[in-house]
Parts: sequence; C-alpha cells; structure tokens
Amino acid sequence: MQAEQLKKTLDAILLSAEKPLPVDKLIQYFRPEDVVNSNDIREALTTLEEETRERGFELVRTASGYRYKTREEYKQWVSRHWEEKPKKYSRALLETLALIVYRQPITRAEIEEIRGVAVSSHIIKTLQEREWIRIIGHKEVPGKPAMFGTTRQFLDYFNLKTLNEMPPLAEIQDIDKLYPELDFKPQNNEDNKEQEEQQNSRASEQ
Amino acid sequence: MQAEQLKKTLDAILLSAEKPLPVDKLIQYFRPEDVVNSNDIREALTTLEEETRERGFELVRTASGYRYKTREEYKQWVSRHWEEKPKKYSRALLETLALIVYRQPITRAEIEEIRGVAVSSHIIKTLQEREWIRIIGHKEVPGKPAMFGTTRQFLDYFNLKTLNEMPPLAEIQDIDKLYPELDFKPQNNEDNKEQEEQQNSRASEQ
Amino acid sequence: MHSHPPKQAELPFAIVEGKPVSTPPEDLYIPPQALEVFLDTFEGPLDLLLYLIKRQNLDILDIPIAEVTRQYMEYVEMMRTIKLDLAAEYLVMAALLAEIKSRMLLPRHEETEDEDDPRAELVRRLQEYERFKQAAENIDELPRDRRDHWSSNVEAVREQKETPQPDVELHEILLAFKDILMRADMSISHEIQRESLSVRERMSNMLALLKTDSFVEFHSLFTLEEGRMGVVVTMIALLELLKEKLADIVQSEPYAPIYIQAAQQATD
Repeated sequence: MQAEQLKKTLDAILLSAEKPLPVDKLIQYFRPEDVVNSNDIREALTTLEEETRERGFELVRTASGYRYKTREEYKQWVSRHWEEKPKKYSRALLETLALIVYRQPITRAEIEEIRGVAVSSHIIKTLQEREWIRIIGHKEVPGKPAMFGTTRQFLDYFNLKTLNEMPPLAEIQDIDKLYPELDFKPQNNEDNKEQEEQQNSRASEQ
Repeated sequence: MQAEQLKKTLDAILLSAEKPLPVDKLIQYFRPEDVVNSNDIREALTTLEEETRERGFELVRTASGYRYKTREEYKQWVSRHWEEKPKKYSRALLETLALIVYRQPITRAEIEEIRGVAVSSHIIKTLQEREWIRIIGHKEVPGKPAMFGTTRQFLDYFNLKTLNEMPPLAEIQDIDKLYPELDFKPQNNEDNKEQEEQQNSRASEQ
Repeated sequence: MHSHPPKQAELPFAIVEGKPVSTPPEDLYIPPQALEVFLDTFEGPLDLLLYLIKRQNLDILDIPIAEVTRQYMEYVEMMRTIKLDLAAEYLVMAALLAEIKSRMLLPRHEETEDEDDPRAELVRRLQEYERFKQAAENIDELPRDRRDHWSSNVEAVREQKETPQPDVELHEILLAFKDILMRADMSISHEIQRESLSVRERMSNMLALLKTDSFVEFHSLFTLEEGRMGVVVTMIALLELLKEKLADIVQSEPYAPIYIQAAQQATD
C-alpha cells in the first residue's frame, strides 16, 4: 500500500475508533496483500501527527495505544456537548432494562426475542456506562454471547436492598393501584390502541 | 474570536459531537464575549472542509447539520472495528421504507395495498425504533389509522440533506397509450384519473 | 375484491391478442426444501407475478394472462402442499387472475365497449409495486452510516464536570415491563412468573463470583446467616446455573469436596 493511502486509511481508522489502538492492533486492520508492516504504520502515524498540528484535535499516544483527542485548549467549548438538559430515556431502553432486571442473566438475543426487535448497541452501552448493568458471564452457545445482570449501583439508585424488593409480577399487572398518585389512564386490553399511541409518543420524546 | 481559533474550536466540537450540528446549534457553543456570528461559522466551516480534502475523513452536511465522517473508500479497513457484519435489511423492510419515503403521509393499509401483502408490526416497530419513521398524523377515516412519514434521522443516516436527493421513482407506463390498437374503451375518464394519480404521486415525491 | 373460486383457472387456455398461448409449461419442479427457501424470496403475490413475467421476458403491459395464471397456480399449488400457512394474499390473487382470465375469454360485444382491458388494474398494480421494489433497492444502495462510512468518534477532552444523567422512576421500569408482558405470549409471561427474582439475582451474583480457571468450593456459596430461605434460594440458583450449562460441578471422588466453576469456554 502506498504511504499516502496508508496514512489516510489510518486517519479514517483512528477517527472512528472507539478506543485507543496500539500499533499491533492497527496492523490487524490490513490484509496480507496490503503489504503493510509496523514500521510503515509508525511512519504514517508520525506524518499524521505533524499534519494534525494545525487542527482542533491531536494524535495522542497512551499506554493502550493511539487515539485522536480534541485539544485541551478547546475543552470549555467541547464541554458544552453535555450542557443540555439530560434527555429522557427511550422506551426501548426502559424495556431492555426491565427485561434485564426481571430475567437476568439474559443475553442480547434473548432480549431481542422477547421484544421482537433488535436491541441497539447504544442502549446496552448507555446502561453499562450508567453502571446499571454489567456482563456477568457468557452463555455456552455458539458465539458465546454475553449475559447481562443488574449491579449494586442499580439497586442503590432505586433505593433497593435486593432485587426482591422490586414489585412482583402480580403487582405490575395492577400498577395503577401500586402508584395511584400517578393516575394512569385505563390500560386494559381493549385499550391497546391508546397504549400504542402512548408508547409512540414516549418513544419520540427521547 | 480570531478566525484561526474559531476554526480549530469548531473542528474540536464537530469531531467530538455525537450527532450532526447545524449552524444555529454551533453558535450556541460560544459565549457573547467570544463575538462569533453565524457568518463567521459558515466561513470557518468552508475552510475546514477545504483543509480536510487530503484526509481520510470529510466534513459533510446532512439534514440535521454538519458532521465529520470517514471517507467511503476506506470502508473495508474501517469496518474491521466491528467483528459483526453490518446488518442487512430485509426486502420487506426496505420496500415498506421506500413506500413511506415516497408516499408519505401513508397508512399501513395503503402500504399493504401497494405491496400486496400484510406489513408486519415488527417492521413498523423496527423503523420507528431506528427513528427513521414516525407517526405524523391520523387519517380521517373510520379507525383513524396512523399515517407515517420519515424523520430527519432517516436523512442523516443516508447522508441526505432533503428528500429531494432521493433517486426519483421509475415512471409508470400507460397500458392504453402503448397499445392504442387494443382500443378497449373511450379514453377520457380513465385518462383523467390516471393523470390525477400521477400528479398526486409527483406531489408526494417532493 | 372478486371472489371466484380458484378452480376457474382450469378453464381451457385462450388465444390472447390473436396469438396462441405459446410456451409449453416450463420445468416447474423444485424440491420441497428448496421451495421454502425459494418462497421466502418473494414478498407476496405481486412479487411472484413479476418474477414469472420477467423470467420469460414478457411485456408487463401485455401479459399473456392465461399462461401466467397457469404458472402462478402451479406455484400456489406447490406452496399449499408444502406450506399450510400460505398467506391468504396468494389465494386472493389466484382468484383475481382467474377472473381476469375468464373476462378475457368473453367475446367483446358492442355493449361492453366502454369496458377497460380486464388486465389494466392488475398491470397498474404490478407496475406500481415494481417501482417501489426498485426504490427499495435504490435505498439499499445509498451510502449508509456504519456500513459505508463511520461518524467521527474523536475523544472529547472536556472540563471535569458531572454530566447530568436522565432520571428514571422505578414505576417507569415496571410500566415498561408490563408492556412487554402484554405483548409477549402467555407462555413467556408464565415462565417469568415461575422464577422468583431472588433466584435470578442469586444466579447473577454467583456467576460473577465463578471463574473458569479456578474453583469455588460448594459450601462457600452458602451463607448460613441467611437462614433456610437463603440456602434454598442459593441451591435453586445453583441448580439453574447447572441446568443452563453456565456452571460446572466437579467432584474428584465420592465424599471429596465439591467444587463449582464457571462453564468452560470451548474456544480461547
């Protein structure tokens, strides 16, 4: 692979990577026919570093590898990404969480099977970052999918000592009685349509 | 704020943003004392675009604003970040989406009529959860069915600024005009109807 | 929708547009297993009809309706012999085709002159469907996020500040779960009811404790202070883990200590 093309390919890889990448990981992005060795990569990284000098970001090397980061001097502006009000969680996220709470340990595929739709990686990631769920093992089936369970932080957030304090199913069916102050609309089966609408409006709130 | 500093600040903001940002959102990242107006921002964006020409990524504008993304020519390398192959969408989903794109607002029954088969709830739900479609109203017919339309997220996902950038629909050939020798009927009534339909379809293709 | 029974399709073939129905039946035999796969490739009766028409390079505006009807019926018959739950739409289309065919056979009198080509509506629908089929393919080819390109993911260096997280009320989770229950089959909700939460929680905790490379002694899993209920819950949780093959139980000889470890990963 030509030096110029290699450099741009590494640029694209580093720009979209979710974590730092060391040279020996970077080299795995290339096939044998690309004819790229670790020296080529180090040279290309040096060039990229130079070419990024005049930009708002920089190539940083940490213990775990190379990563593009925004430059320190722009942090007060960059921080405004998070200054907006916290958004509401989507319906999909809450349902995923509910299934993990009540059906743990549970795999993503099992969640998808019950919900009937794909679970986005974003949702799992959000729940993991919030430290409400964690991987508690891997299922012994092909692909060894991760199984999720809830954490102590989850219990803490909701002021529960154990999961047993979650209302049992029977009470969930009667949730209007459990939380009379919330004044739910009637939600029996005949009201499916209304419920669907509520779900939709909830989903669009996120 | 100096043009050079503004440019680099915008660079840092856009590179670390989680979603596309339009100029009126970008301007909110600055304080009054930064003295930045939307023209300054537009100019800086143009400069950034030029300075990014020789890189592995590019600055693009979609329906919701500006964002940096990797260039398509590096997709085979970049895609190695993820072990799983990108999801393929089923024909049923894509056809349903196509009908919503070109015929919005459209009800589920109308989609079913054109496709000749039932549309599964699963597909509608998947499209809604991906936030590609949403309910944009209810049709004034018995049962008040929901009418669907596409969202800005749909445009963003497919890198479009407006629906106008979608490839145009194929023309419909007119059976009577191509085979005048068949001469089955007086042409007036039918023709009017056909024309009207074509107009309607054109209107919804905007 | 007209509802002539499909048997009308067995009427003798007609001379269509002055031409006799030409091609003899093509080889339609498909092994049953293959047929299911084959069926899945069709998005419905319109899609199947389009396939039949395109396969033979027929003009969509001048479909030899008798021939197409015959072939369509053969497919439908095959589907019915294999797949009992053939979508009703296929049968509706069969009836429609049969009806169009019979109307094509009717001699055209003066009185019927104002009548449309019986095929016109079908042709319109086929074309309409075809253009969206094409549009769907076009959409699939558009450069797409996370398939053809990826958004930048450059790490934000930012000021140390607490980032606000959305608040969630417990009842929101319950509500979400209630919705799932309402959507899910009864069978699933029964299954959920059967297992008590404490067992599920204990399973999670135990799994987190177990490792694949070392053993945990059986007795150490139990906390006697929890009393009889606690021990029972732990035991059920352990049995569940064994049943789901998430944990292995090891005993080197009779009366030797029993050890538990996480199930061995077959690879790595």
